[in-house]
Parts: sequence; structure tokens; C-alpha cells
Amino acid sequence: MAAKGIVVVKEEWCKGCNICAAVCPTQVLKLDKVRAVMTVAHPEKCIGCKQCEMICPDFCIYVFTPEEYEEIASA
Amino acid sequence: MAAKGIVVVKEEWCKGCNICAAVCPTQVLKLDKVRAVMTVAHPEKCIGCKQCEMICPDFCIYVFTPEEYEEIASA
Amino acid sequence: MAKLELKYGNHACAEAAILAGCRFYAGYPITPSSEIAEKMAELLPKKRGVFIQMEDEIAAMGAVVGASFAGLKSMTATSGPGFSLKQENLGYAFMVEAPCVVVNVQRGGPSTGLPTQPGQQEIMQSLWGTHGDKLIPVFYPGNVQEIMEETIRAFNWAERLRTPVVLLLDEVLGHMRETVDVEQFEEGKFEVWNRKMPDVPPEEYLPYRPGEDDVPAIAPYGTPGYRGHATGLHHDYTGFPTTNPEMCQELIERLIRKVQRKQPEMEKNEFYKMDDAEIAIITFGTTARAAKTAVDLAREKGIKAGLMRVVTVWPSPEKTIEDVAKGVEAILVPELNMGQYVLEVERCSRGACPVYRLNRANGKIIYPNEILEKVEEIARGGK
Amino acid sequence: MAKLELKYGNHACAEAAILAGCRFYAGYPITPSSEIAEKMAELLPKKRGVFIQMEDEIAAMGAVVGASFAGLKSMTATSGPGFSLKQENLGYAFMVEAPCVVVNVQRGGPSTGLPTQPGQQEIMQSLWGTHGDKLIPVFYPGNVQEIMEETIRAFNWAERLRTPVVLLLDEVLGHMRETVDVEQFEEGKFEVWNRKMPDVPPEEYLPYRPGEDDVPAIAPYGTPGYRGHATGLHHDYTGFPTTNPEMCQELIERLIRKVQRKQPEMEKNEFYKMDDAEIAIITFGTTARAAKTAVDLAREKGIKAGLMRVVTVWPSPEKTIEDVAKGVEAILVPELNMGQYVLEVERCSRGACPVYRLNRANGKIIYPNEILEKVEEIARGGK
Amino acid sequence: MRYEVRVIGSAGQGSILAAVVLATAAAEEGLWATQTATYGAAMRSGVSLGDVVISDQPIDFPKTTNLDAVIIQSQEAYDDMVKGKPVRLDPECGEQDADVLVNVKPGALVIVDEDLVQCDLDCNMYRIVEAPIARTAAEVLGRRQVMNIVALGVFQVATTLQFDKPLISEESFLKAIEKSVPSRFIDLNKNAFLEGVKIGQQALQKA
Amino acid sequence: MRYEVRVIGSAGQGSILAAVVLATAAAEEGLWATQTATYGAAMRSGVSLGDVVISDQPIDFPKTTNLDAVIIQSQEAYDDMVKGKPVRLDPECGEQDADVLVNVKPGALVIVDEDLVQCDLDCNMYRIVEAPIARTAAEVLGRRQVMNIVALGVFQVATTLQFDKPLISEESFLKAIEKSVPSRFIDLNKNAFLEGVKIGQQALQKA
Amino acid sequence: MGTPIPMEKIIEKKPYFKYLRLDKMPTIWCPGCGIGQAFRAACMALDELGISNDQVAMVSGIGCSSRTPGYFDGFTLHTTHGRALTFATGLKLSKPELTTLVFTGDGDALAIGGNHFIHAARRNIDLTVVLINNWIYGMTGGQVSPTTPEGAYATTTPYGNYEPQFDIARVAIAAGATYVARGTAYHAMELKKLIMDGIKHKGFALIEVLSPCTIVYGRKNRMSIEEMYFWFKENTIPVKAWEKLPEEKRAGKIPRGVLYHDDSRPEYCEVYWNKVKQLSGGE
Amino acid sequence: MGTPIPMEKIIEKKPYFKYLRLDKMPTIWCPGCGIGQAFRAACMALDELGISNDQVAMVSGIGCSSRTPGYFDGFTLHTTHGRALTFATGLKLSKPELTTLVFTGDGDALAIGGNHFIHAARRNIDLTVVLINNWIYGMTGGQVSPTTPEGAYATTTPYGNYEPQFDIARVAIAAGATYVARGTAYHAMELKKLIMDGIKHKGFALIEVLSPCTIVYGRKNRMSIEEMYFWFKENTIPVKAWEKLPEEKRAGKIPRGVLYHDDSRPEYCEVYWNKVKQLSGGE
Ligand SMILES: Cc1ncc(C[n+]2csc(CCOP(=O)(O)OP(=O)(O)O)c2C)c(N)n1
Ligand SMILES: Cc1ncc(C[n+]2csc(CCOP(=O)(O)OP(=O)(O)O)c2C)c(N)n1
Ligand code: SF4
Ligand code: SF4
Ligand code: SF4
Ligand code: SF4
Ligand code: SF4
Ligand code: SF4
Ligand SMILES: [Mg+2]
Ligand SMILES: [Mg+2]
Repeated sequence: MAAKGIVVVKEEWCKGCNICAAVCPTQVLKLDKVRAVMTVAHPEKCIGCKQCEMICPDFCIYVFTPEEYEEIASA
Repeated sequence: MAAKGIVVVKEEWCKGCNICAAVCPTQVLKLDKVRAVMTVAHPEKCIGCKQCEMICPDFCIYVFTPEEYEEIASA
Repeated sequence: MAKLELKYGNHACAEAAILAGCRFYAGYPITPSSEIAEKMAELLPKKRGVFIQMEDEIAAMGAVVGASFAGLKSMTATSGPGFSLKQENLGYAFMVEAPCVVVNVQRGGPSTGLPTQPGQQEIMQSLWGTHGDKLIPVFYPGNVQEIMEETIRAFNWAERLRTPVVLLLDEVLGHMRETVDVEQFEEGKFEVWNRKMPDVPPEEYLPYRPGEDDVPAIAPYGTPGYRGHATGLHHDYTGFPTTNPEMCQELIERLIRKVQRKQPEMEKNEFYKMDDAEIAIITFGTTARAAKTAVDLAREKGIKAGLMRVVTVWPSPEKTIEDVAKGVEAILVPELNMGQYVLEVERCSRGACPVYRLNRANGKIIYPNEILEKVEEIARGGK
Repeated sequence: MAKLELKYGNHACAEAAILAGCRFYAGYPITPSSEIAEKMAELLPKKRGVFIQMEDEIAAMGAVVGASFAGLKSMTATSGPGFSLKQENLGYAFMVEAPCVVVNVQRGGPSTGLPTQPGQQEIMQSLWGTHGDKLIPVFYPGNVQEIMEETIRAFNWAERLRTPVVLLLDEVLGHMRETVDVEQFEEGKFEVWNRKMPDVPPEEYLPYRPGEDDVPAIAPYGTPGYRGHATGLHHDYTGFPTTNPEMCQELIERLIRKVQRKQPEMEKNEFYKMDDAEIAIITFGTTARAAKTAVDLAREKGIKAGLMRVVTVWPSPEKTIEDVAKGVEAILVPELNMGQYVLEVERCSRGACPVYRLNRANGKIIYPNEILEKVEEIARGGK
Repeated sequence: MRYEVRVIGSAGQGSILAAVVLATAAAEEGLWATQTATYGAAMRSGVSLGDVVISDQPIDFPKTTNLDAVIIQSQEAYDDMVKGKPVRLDPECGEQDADVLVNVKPGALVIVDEDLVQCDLDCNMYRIVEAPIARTAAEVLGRRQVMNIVALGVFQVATTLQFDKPLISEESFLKAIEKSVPSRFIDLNKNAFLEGVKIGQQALQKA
Repeated sequence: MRYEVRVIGSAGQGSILAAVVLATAAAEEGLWATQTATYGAAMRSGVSLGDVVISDQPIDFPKTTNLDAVIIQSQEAYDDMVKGKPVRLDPECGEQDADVLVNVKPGALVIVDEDLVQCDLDCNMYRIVEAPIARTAAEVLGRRQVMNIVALGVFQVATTLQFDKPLISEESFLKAIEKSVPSRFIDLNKNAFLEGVKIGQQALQKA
Repeated sequence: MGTPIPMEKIIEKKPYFKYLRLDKMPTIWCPGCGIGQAFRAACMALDELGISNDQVAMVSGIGCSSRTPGYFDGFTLHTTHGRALTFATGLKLSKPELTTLVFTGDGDALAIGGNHFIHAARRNIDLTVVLINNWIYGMTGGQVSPTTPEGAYATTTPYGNYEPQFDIARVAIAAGATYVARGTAYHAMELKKLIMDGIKHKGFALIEVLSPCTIVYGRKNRMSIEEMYFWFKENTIPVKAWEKLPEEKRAGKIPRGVLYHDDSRPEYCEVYWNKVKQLSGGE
Repeated sequence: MGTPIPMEKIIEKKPYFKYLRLDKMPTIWCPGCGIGQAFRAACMALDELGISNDQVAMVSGIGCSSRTPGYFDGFTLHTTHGRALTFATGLKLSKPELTTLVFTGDGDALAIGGNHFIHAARRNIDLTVVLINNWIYGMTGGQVSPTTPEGAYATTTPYGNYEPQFDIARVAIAAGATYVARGTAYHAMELKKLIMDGIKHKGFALIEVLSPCTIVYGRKNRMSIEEMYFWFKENTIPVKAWEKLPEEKRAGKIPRGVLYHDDSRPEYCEVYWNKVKQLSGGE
């Protein structure tokens, strides 16, 4: 199944609080406990619900539609 | 008609605010405007209702029953 | 000829504030300063300015600083107890460089003290009342005419140096009426200084980058493009907090230096018969008026007394006091307190001559003959 | 042998307060003093004492005075911003002669400043922070052992003189752990003074009639028959307001005199290698610890340096400083501020020798080698 | 020239307002003036007073020390100012024993209400003017409250005892009244002043 | 005798607690000690450190100026302490170029985590002890958090490099742990300390 | 009849006079000022409750109303402006056995002292607060207060007041007060009863007393002493009656009586000292 | 996927990022701290309302929550503890055209700042106050606050908290606030809406944000970050639903949403400046 959302984590700002992973309905996210930053463990499962983005208190996880992502990644 | 109450004004404390006279139902009291103290102008009219005593903000007008008055005046 | 008008001290202060461009007043009533607020409540709305009576003195001081950031010349007035409460936010105003004028009409203290009587008991508190280090100008006029002059001067220096300025009065000055020569307060006849605006484009704007005069040009809040941050924490040129020791040291040094370096220009004293004086009286405000008369009385008795009336109380005229001390045989410092400015005089005179005191803090002013007696005593070599 | 225990500065202060008999604490949290409150919150309920966190520092100071009138030894602790807010009620405590202890763990100022870093910036504010005149004892220990000693001493003098006492610490002292020889704090091994009770029957009782020591014996509120009144207004022996000038003058003079006359007994300094010193360092608290090491370093280099560490900051050891000044070639006053106690040293030394400064107010402490450098410079005759 | 005046009375008699009007009139006249006040401790009771210093030059010490004139509005106020009996008196004065006022210059003008104040002053020491001030206020003007302004009228003419013309002109007083009292009371107060001038003249003639 | 120790690591590695335990142990031993701390400006990031001064006499200056020992818990902390490369090196050290630590005495004890810190020190200048501290904490004790206490164990034995016996006895450390950590964690920490002693001994043998 | 009778004789018949410091009388208040009414009501309440002078502390801040303790023969404390409740909290918590009254004004309690007011209410500490609401700062000569009616004149509202008012009772209840009542200087006996119930109540009790500032407020707003007293008579109604009024008829009318009473919440000192008992190992 | 994309690109798609001072990020707040949530909600609200950076002032006191203005690219003022509303009042009254937000904490606004809080509400001045209620003094390391739940642990309540709490919304309404809402850090989009309505409202608007102090409060009370967020999810319900709940089922549940809204009362600055217009002779 193709991902409905593309998730990007800005590691420099991430504090590893894990709350984004806790709310993700499809277990896309996984905390790297050693570095204490969030990682996108199962990108393919993302349904693009943006719950992670909306709960992140640190402005550091972003969800794009594949189209949006295409646009910004290619630029 | 004999007075039902005997009214005494402690002049040293009286500030002449006139509120006791204003509430007296039988016009017993009258302000001495020159000295700015309350006087008992019509003692005979007093019905002993104590309204004057109860409204005086300066603890300086007292109403006694004739018996009480007898007792303290004679002592 | 002089254009004389009888003015009430506290009202004169309010009127002069308006002349200086004050357009914001926040206060909380307290005897003997309340008439300043009352006059401001009457005048400001007509001048399209803001008057607000706040819930307490702390709030008043806060509102004044808020208005200052909006670009308005702003002021508050109080007396001892209120002055104590304003100290924390006064320190904040110093730290964030918010120009404003704080008037303290001194009454008798300590604590509630003698609310309707005069004192000169906040001389030291004006300098040391807030936690941390601080140096702000403190002016203390001696008559109603000068209340007007000094109020204007207080606003001018506040704006020029971007600093709070304290204006000390005392109950006698605040509550007296006196003829004022109003001619000098006609439009255009007195100077009004305004704060410096940034002369760089928004991209280059740093609100706490000092100019050559050590004063930064901060744009009023709301000026498009010139956004900025201010904090009572130690901060760098951007206005943001820093704990970098060099930056912090530079900040506190600059805040003090920007005032200190203007001390010579700010210094204001009245000298009366000092040229050949052997006994110098150093004092201020209402007490100085008694002292001036005392000087005349002493001269009549053949004692060469003179007066140095200090108007700019802080930063103190260190050098001038030292010079005076070197030129006389004794100094007398009469004050309506238990000995405050005398400490500064003792310090500055560096042992050059003995320094005597005449103190009182019971709500009564010092009369000329009392100063005279003390002067005679000193002349006789006593005490 | 010494019974050593590692204690945290702020906790040591709280523990010592309990030892001194403190049974009431009201406070409002602020870095770096909060641990005093936290320790009190833990200890007091177990000692049948009262702990309350009030809504702000003003309230805390008020509650402390209220409890003092109830007869409890009481205390509050804060840092700069809170100390500013307490000033009005501290002046009230002085005026009504309510014994209590106010601890100020000094951080970096002014304003919010550097909350987690040390400062010595409230030296002057301790004396001049409130409106009106005031003289209260101010003690400043130099290590954790002494924090305990001085806390007890602060309570003792507060009770004996019926006055608020200020205990200054600094962030380094408050936040450090250090071995303490606890033996001297075992029961019965240290002195505890309690306030004097009236020795007259209720009919003759006047709460503000001073004893021979200028201190009145005021009964705790609730003592049957010994009713009384207290006010921050000037008052007579009955405690009721008066504007009688003689009575008012007598009151303010007595309030200051009762402290001043005990100055010799209260004075406490540490002298280190002062006997033959040519350069004296005068300082206190954390800075004095660096200075002591600097003295040793200077001596190693053949410079006769010595240290006078002031523990009783106010009333200041005027006479002692003057004597020191007369006996040395120069004095250096290093402080974590922009120049405060140095003014008092300048004043007291009356020009007897030059007085040099070493100031810093950026949150960093002064290190021994920095003092050494300054001492060397002075020894070389420079600056 | 330094001229010191005190208006003294019981609280509520408007002594301070009279002092304000007087100082304002002096300013109108082109003179320098200071006006200070002292209240009793309580709000309603006790003596209160307004002091005025007038000079042809800027004034140093703004409070009075040595009064040139005093207007006494009540017995309480009079008693407050009496220092005591002088031991030796000028026999011409006719009295064995007389009162002396605190801080009042010999030769000073002393204006007293002839009905309200029983004074026993050393008449050789002061220029005493007694006039029916309160009575004029109550009976002629119908408002006892304006006695303070009536007193000023008396003062205005009485200064001719000390100077060759009144110290301050009538016009200046009238202008000062305009500036100092609420508009609805201006006429009443102007009349009060003019009545005061009248009884002042009568008193001077009598004396 | 004045002996200065620093425990340094990233925020959250318990450097300050280790310093507290060390100072407490010194007190148990009958020595005088001071312990001070420095935090970074931010709460969660940056280096934090705990300093301890130990002496057989009361201590004047309570902060460290010239360290006798340093325990380095993270690369970030290591980098923070490196002053730079000394120009000339003792050739025996085998390296061309080596790091020098700020405010650390020549001959000082430097304890580093062999997995977490890549250090490049002038080995002639310091007594370097490298041990698998974090690994022992995580693997042997099951709790990476106690690495600070493991490090203290290493330190305890390592002081024999500077003195003829350990500066502070095991017993004093164990008592100090009892006094310093919440009761439910005492055993864990004691074990951590003892494991630290073990790997410390191994490291010394290797060295 | 009006003839002088020795004070002791009079006092004999007025038992509440034992609370007066007779040597300090007359009070400094202006003629007709309602503060005296509130003071008498408090004295009568204490008398009726049989609480002796030695059992009462009275604390105040600064203001005309705050001068009351000076006339009360108990343990009295005249403190700083706005802070009475903080001193009272320290005193009461240290000596819970003292019946503690606080006399305060609208400015003292609600302007500068607003924070202490809401926090003392929140804690539900057993203080009886008599708040003299005279709509003005009396002592300092008539500046606007947080209870000055809209449109009224004060020295700092020369063009009429435009600031909204606090509803004191509402704020107190919202903050946590457990006894809230309103009386007036005109309704003397009712006021006594309200204060009495406030003292009996275990917890934070507020009695707001509508009181005429006859001289300062009255003059500024051209009301005579009598007009002011009669205004209270006309414009206040018992809360029971008020509750029955239809909404539209309530405008301009002020309810009097006990506005709120909740005995269910624990009192602060009790909670604290119970805690202490536990932790210090019993009595 | 997780691959680094230049920040400018990301921002392009997140218009509310224009309010961030990117060079000051990351924030100093602890992992998981809810303050960031409230901050984002405010940025999104401003963006949605089309208010530009140059039109906004943000004022705060002291506390973790009060650090917010440092990250907001507008006219920002980080003042003294408890006094934010006083500075904001001076600023807003002088420049009513500036949309003025105040970020504050439970301690800042309700402990030391309680007086300014009730007076700003009374005046009904047009400020939008975002009050981060995290039940604790976060910045100073976890002392009890006027909103700490009963029984909870704080550094100054080592035996559990026994002080009663303020109901913030109730106090605000009683004091005179005209828009009062409550949101949580968990309910991000709802929070944005509440703040948006608060900004739109002409008058004193309070948005209480229940927010986890993950490190200080969480640790003291042994709750993990997730537990704290889910607590808000479980224990708060929309006010509409809450109103329908029978009294006995309400216990332990906290209503979310707009708790009070009154558009009828005039706004303070408007009243003042209209007065000025009259007195100064029109525009
Ligand atoms: C810190 C401080 N600020 C201001 C004052 C001046 N002051 C004294 S009483 C008062 C207001 C009194 O008003 P209120 O509490 O209503 O009492 P009232 O006189 O009306 O009874 C003020 C502002 C003061 N004494 N202390
Ligand atoms: C006058 C003053 N008192 C105390 C402090 C210390 N202080 C700083 S923040 C704070 C409490 C913060 O609590 P809150 O407002 O709830 O903010 P939070 O950190 O929880 O977001 C305190 C007491 C201070 N800075 N100034
Ligand atoms: S957008 Fe939804 S599904 Fe995708 S990672 Fe975020 S929370 Fe999970
Ligand atoms: S919520 Fe944000 S800060 Fe927390 S782990 Fe996820 S991305 Fe990192
Ligand atoms: S008791 Fe009644 S009738 Fe008698 S004088 Fe008083 S009010 Fe009048
Ligand atoms: S009410 Fe009292 S004070 Fe007023 S006039 Fe009557 S007796 Fe005198
Ligand atoms: S000013 Fe007002 S409140 Fe004060 S005593 Fe006079 S009438 Fe009463
Ligand atoms: S201490 Fe609490 S409120 Fe402060 S940043 Fe950390 S989690 Fe947030
Ligand atoms: Mg009032
Ligand atoms: Mg909080």
C-alpha cells in the first residue's frame, strides 16, 4: 500500500518526547532511544492524518501529501 | 404623655451629622447648628424605639427606659 | 517683567509633564502625590493622551513601561510606600531601557509614617531601592518654578538616554502654591528632546545595539518591520537572553556608563555665596530653601557660610563635592532624614574637611534658625 | 575530631532556622532560594510549626509579621526580585518592631537578570531598599557551616532587638554542598535567645515603652490582658498614632539607636594575615573565599596582602574599616556587583589610603587569580 | 520686602482657601508669593491654617517664621497662637496683663472676629483690627461660610496701617476670587470681599 | 591536601548526583569537601557538571581551579573540556598531536567511558583510565542511568594511581550512596558502584 | 434628659462598649460616616457571642475603614495598604484560637489588595472580613475605586467614571469564600446579625457593608448625609425578596443579607493543624 | 521520508511558520511540554485570521510559559513575574490597533499576578490571554501552585497538596471577563479555534490551556508524558456534552470549549478613546 502521507522529522529540533508516535494510529513512528529522536520506521503505513504533526510541541514533524512532497523535494 | 425613652447625648463625641434626628419617628431630636451637636428638643415625644441610638455612627446617643435611667442617674 | 502665576506644586508638575510631551499617565493614589494624578486625569484626555488609575503601584509602573514601548512619553507619581512597590518594575524599566519618569513626593517614613508631612527619606532608595545594580538620574527641584523645569528636564533625559528618571519632590513642594514666572514655559521657549529612532532598515535593526552614546535606538512597538524583543534577563544586542559573561558584563556596564558619562552635562547645582565660604551647606529641596536663608543670617553674624544646593542628586556631583570640601573648613548637610546624602558627601570629601549633620525625621521641616545655630556651633569649633 | 556532614547550603539554612526556634515560614518560590522553602515545608509540620506558600512575596512578608505578632519566630526567604517586593512590609516590620528573619539568596541582577547565577548586588538594597529611614542588621556568612551559625545569630538578634534581620547568601553558597562540623549544633551547644516578655501587670503594660536597651517588651497577641495596638504610622509608647514631633523624632531615633548601640557586640569579621598586611582586601561571602586564597598566593609572591572578611555587613564596622585604612597602604574591595560596599569603605576610610575596586556583575564569580592580579597591580603602584 | 500672613481658624472655616485667594491676589499684583498649609491630625476637628509669604523678589524660605499679619477666625485658633502672658507691659495699653502671639512680629496686623474671638492682646505690640466678620457673612451675605473672604476684605484695607496704600489692590483680589472659587460661587464671594472692605474701613475709622 | 574532581557529562547523565555522592563519601571519610554545580542555560540540552573539592582542612575557595581528577561521561563533555592541541609533545606518548584539558593538572586522573568518548589526550600528561562504564551499567546492571555511579567505582580504585591507597574507602562510598539516593534505588546503586570498582581494577591492570 | 451622666454608668447598660478604647474616642471619621456603624455592629456581634476582648484580634490595612482597630480594645494590627489579609493569615494560622476580624475598604481589599482577597477566600481560612464599601478612596480624598458606580464623580474621574465595577460578592464566591453577606450602614441590627453569623462560620467570611462616605463621595456627587443613608434604605432589599423579583425589576436594586453560605468545605487552619498532628506524631 | 528537506521549503507549506523566530529554535522547553502546543495554536489562529506579524504584540511574565514571546516574531515583551497584564494594559491602551496576546502561567497569572488578572478582566480590555495551566510552577522546579490538584505532590507539598484550587474560568467570569474558554494541549485544532475566537472577541478573552508539565509535575507525580496527554483526552469533554451530564457524573470531568461569551459589554480602550474624542473636540 502506498503511503498517503510523507512524514519528515526535523531532527535538530526533536526532543524525543515520543508523543507523536503515541498518537499515530498506524505505528509509523519509532523513537530512536539512543539518539533520543523520532524516526519514521514504517513510512508506508502513513495515512496522512497529520495527528503527529498536530501534537508535536516542537514544530518538528511534518506531513505532506505525496504531491506536495514531490514539489518541495524536487525543488 | 410621658416619654417611653430617655435620650442622652454625649456631646463630646457628637459630630452633628444629624442622621439620628433624620430617623427619629417623632421628632424628638434637633441639631444645634451653631455648636454642631445634637440636642434633645422634645424629650416627651420619645417612644424609646432606639432607632437614633442604632444609627448613630459615633456611639454618642443613648436611649434608656425610664427605670434604667432612674437607676443610673441616681447612682 | 516676569509673568507671575500662582501654581500648586503638584499641579505644576502635571502641567509641565504635558508640556514636555507626556501622553501617558498611570498611577495609584497616595498622599501627598495624588494631585498630580488628579491633574493628569483632567488634562490628558483633552490632549489625546491616556490616563489610567491602575489597581496598585506595581501595575502603574508596569503600564507606564508598556506605554513607553508603544512610543509614548509616560509617567507615574507616588510617595514612599508606593515607591517601594514600584522598585521591581523600575529595575525592569532600567534593564529594558524604557524611558519614563517616576515622581516621588516624599512624605515622612518609614512605613506608613507621617503621610501628610514632608520627608527627604528616599534619597538613597532612589539609587538603591531595586535589586541588582542600577544608575538612573534623580532630580530634585527646590521651588514650584523649578518643579516645572525639572519635570521637563526629567522627560528630556529619560528620552535622550532611554532610561527611567526619578523626580523627587517633598510634601512641602507638592502641596504649596507659589508664583511661577510662566514666560519660560511658553511654546518654543523651552527645549523638548525626543527619543532617537533607528536609522537602519528593518533587516539591519537590532533593538539593543547601542549607538555611540551607548544608547540604543528602539523603535516604538507597532512600527512596521521593526519588530523586536525585550526582556529583563541579561540580553545581547538582539534583545534576546544570553548568559555569555562578556555580553552580560558589557550590558550592565553600558547601562551604567550611558548615564555616568553624561554626568557632567546633567549636573545641576545652585551655588549661593560659595565664593568665599568657609562653611558650606550642602542640601536640596525644601531644606535648601531654609539653608539659603540661614546663609544670609550667618553672613549677618559675620560667618562666611555658603550653600551648594544639589538639583541633580544622582549621579552625584562627586568631583564638585570634593572640590567644595577642599575649599572650605567644614561642610554641613542638613536633611529631613536620619543621615543619607551626608554619607555620599562624606565619601566624596575624602576626609578633606569635617562633615557635620543636621537630621530630622519627624514630619517637621528644618527652619533657617536651626541651620544657623548649627552653623554657629561649627564656626565656634564645636561639635 | 570534627563531626563532618555534607550539607546543602539552602538546606543548612532551613535546618539552622529550626534549631534557632523558627516555627513559622511563609514564602514564595524563587531561584536560587526555593530549596529553603522546600526544606521548611518538609521540616516544619513535624516540628509543630507552620509552613505556608503565599500568593506572592508581599504576602509572605505580611504573613511572617503576622506570625511574629502571634509570638512565633518566623522567617521568609527570597532572591532579588522578591526582595524588592518585600521592601514595603519589611519597613513595616522595622517600624512595628516585629522580630523576623528575611533571607536573600543573591542572584544576578538587575531585574530578572541571571536567575541561576550568583551576585552580591543587594548589599546596598538591604539597607536602603525601603522608603523612609531604617537600620537593620544584615549578616552574610561565607560557608555552609557559617550559614548555620549566622542563621541562628540572625534569629537571636532579631528576637533580642525586636527587629527584622536580613541574612544575605549568594547563589554559590545556597546551591553548594559542603562539609559542616555538626558538633556545635548539637542541643545545648549553641545559644538561643528569646524575646523579652513584659514584666509589668496588664494595667501598666505599654507595648511600645522601650526598656533600658531601647527595646520594648511586647506580649504575643493572645496573651490574656496584654492587649495592644501596632501601626506603621508614627506612634507613641501606647502604640497609637501620634504626630507629636518630639515623640516621632524619639521613635525613629530609638529604632535606629537600638541597633546601632549594639554594633560593637554584633560586629563580626574574619581577619586573615592582617597583622602585617600592606594591602587589605575587604569583602564578604563567596568573594571572600576567593580573596583568602588570593592572599596566600600574594604572600607566596612576597606581597603582604591580608583579608578582612565582613560578616556583619550592616551596621557596618565603620571604626574597624577606618583603622584598617590607617594601617595599610591600599585597600581592595572585590565584589560581585558594580561597586556597592566599596562606597562604604571609601567613606569610612576617610581618605587614609586609596581604595580600589574589582567589580563584576555577569553571573560569574571572581577567582583567586583575578584578585591576585589586581593585588599585584596595586603592589606595583599601578591603577 | 518679605511679608508674612497667616489665616487661622477651626477646621471648616476656609482658612486655607482664604490663603490661596490672598496668594493669588499677590501674584495678580505682580508680587511673588508662596502659600503653605498645616492641617490638624484629625479630619474634622482642630485648628487648620493657611500661610502666605509675599515678596517683591523670588522667595527663599517658603514657610512663615515671623508673621506680619494674622487673621484669626475662632477662639480655638486664637488660643492656639497665644504663647503666654508677657511679664512687663507698656502701661499705656491699659491692661495689667496681655496675651502675646507666637511667631508674630511686633507691629503686626492682627485681624480678629469681634464676635467670635475674645482677645486679650498687648495692644501696643500689634495693630489690632476687630470687625464683625462672621456676623457680616451670616447677616449681610446670608452665608456664614464666606466669612473667610469677608476677612480678606478687612485685611485688604487694614494693610494701609502698615503701608501707605493697600498692599494689594481690590482688583487683584477680585480677579483672584474669580480664579479660585467654583463659578457658581464667584458673585457671592466677590460681594463678601467688598462687604469686608466696608467693615474694614469702619473698623479703621473707629480705631 | 586539596584535591579537585569534576564529573562532567551531557544533561541527564547524573554528573551532579555523582559529585554529590563523592562529596558525601569524602565527608564520611572525615575529610572536608565542597560540591558545586554548573548547568547550561537551557534545561535539557548542553553539558552539565558537578565539581568536588576535597581537603583535610576546611576549604577556602569552594570552586575548582585546577583539577586533580575528571570523570568524562560523553563526547560532548569531552569536547567541552578540550583546550586545544599542545605544540610540543613528549615523543614517548606515541602520538603526533594530542588534546589538552582545560584547568586540569598535569598528572591528573582522567576517567573516560571507553565506548562513548573518543579521546585523544596527551597520555604523558594525565593518568588516563578508560573503562566500559556505560556498557557495564546497561548490560550488567540493566540500567544505563547508573553509569554515573559505576564511574565512581572506577574512580575509587583509580585514585591508587595518585595515592598509596584509595583516597576514599569503599565503605564510605556505600554509606554515601545510602544517604544520597531514594531508598528504592539504593541496592541498584550500590551494585553499580561495586561493578565500577571491578572494571576499574581491570582497567588498572591493563594500563 | 440630655443631662450629663458619667460614662461608666452608660457603659454599664451597653455591654458592647467594653470593646471600645474609650480614651481614643471620638473617632477621626467625618460626621455621618458609616464606618462607625459597621464597627458597632461588630462589637455587638462579639458581645452577643460572648467572645471576650482577650479572644479577639482585629487586623486592617490602610484607609478610613482601616482605622477601626485603633478603637477596638483587643489585639489590633493596623498594617500596610492592601495587605491586611496577609498579616491576618500569618496571625490566624499561628494562633487559630483567636477570633480574627479584618476591617478593610473597597480600595484596600479590592484594588491594591485584590490578590490577597481572592487567595484568602480560596484557602477558606477562618477570617471574618468586614469590607466597608463606600465606593471611593476616602482617606486619600476621593479617587475612583473598583466599586465606584459608573458615571459617578471622583477626583480622578473628573468627567464621570467609565470603569466597570466589581461585584464583590460574586468575586468572593468564585474565589472560594464560604460565607458571603451584604449589609448596609443603615440597617444596623441586620448588620450585627450578618457579622455574627460571619464570626460563627468556620471559614472565610465576607461581610460587605455598603457605607456612606459622607464627606468625600457625598460632596463630589452632591448627596447629603441623609440622602446617602436613605439611598440605602430605598435601593437595597432583602435577598429573599430580591430573588423573587422578576429579572427586569431587579435593575438598580441591591440584595441584602446572606448571599452565599457553604458549610461543607473544610477550613484551612483545621486542615493544616490536622496534618501537623499526623506528621508530628499526635498531640 | 525523513530525509532532510530545506527548512524554507517546509515553511512554504506551513504558513503559520512565519510567526516563528526560527533562529531561536529549538525552544528551551522540556521534551513533551505542552506549551509548544499552545504556541502553535496561537500562530495558526493568527495566520487563519490574516493578521500580519507587524500587527501583533505578545507580552508575558516569568515562567516556562512566559518564554513563548521569545519565539514569536512580532513585538514581544518578556516582563516581570506576574505583571504581564499591567504592561499589556499600558501598551494596548496606547496602541489599540495592535492585536495583543498575553502568554502566562498558572503561577504567573493567578498566584503573584492574581490582582492584575481580575482587574484586567474587570476593565474588559481587549487582550487575548493564553494561560498555560500546568498545575505547577515549572520554571522554578515544581512548587505548588493555586491550581495544583488536591493531594498532588510538589516540592513544597512533600506530604501532598492540601490547598484548595482556583476554578480559573469561574474567577475570570466573576471578575468581568467576557470571553472564557478552556482547551488542552492534546486537542490541537480545537485550541486553535478557541484562541482564534478569543482574538476576534472585542474584550478581555481568556483561554485556559490545560498543559502537561512533563518533567517537573510528571516526575513528581509519576506520570509519563503519554499518560499526561492521554489524561487530558480521557478526562475532559466538550462543554456541550458536559452540560448535558447529570450532576453526579460530572465529578472528575473537565469541560472544554467556550465556557462564557458575552458581546454586550463595551471594550475598555474603545470606551476610553471615545471619551477622548469627545473631550479633545473630535478627531
Ligand atoms: C502602598 C500604598 N499605596 C497607596 C496608599 C494611599 N492610600 C491610603 S488609603 C487608600 C485608599 C483607601 O480606600 P479604601 O480602602 O476604600 O478605604 P476608605 O478610606 O474609603 O475607607 C490609599 C490609596 C498607601 N497608604 N499605601
Ligand atoms: C518576583 C518574582 N518572584 C518569583 C519569581 C520566581 N519565579 C519565576 S517563574 C515562577 C513560577 C512560574 O510558574 P507558572 O507561572 O505556573 O509558569 P510555568 O513555569 O509553570 O509555565 C516563579 C515563582 C520571579 N521570577 N519573580
Ligand atoms: S500522519 Fe497520521 S499516520 Fe502518518 S505518521 Fe502522522 S500520525 Fe501517523
Ligand atoms: S512529538 Fe515532536 S519532539 Fe516529540 S518525538 Fe515527535 S517529533 Fe520529536
Ligand atoms: S428612641 Fe426613637 S423616638 Fe426616642 S429619640 Fe430615639 S429615635 Fe426618637
Ligand atoms: S447620629 Fe450621633 S453623631 Fe450624628 S448627630 Fe446624632 S448623636 Fe450626633
Ligand atoms: S472621608 Fe469618607 S470614608 Fe473617610 S471618614 Fe470621611 S466620610 Fe468616612
Ligand atoms: S518544567 Fe514543565 S512547564 Fe517548564 S518546560 Fe519543562 S515541562 Fe514545560
Ligand atoms: Mg473606600
Ligand atoms: Mg505553571
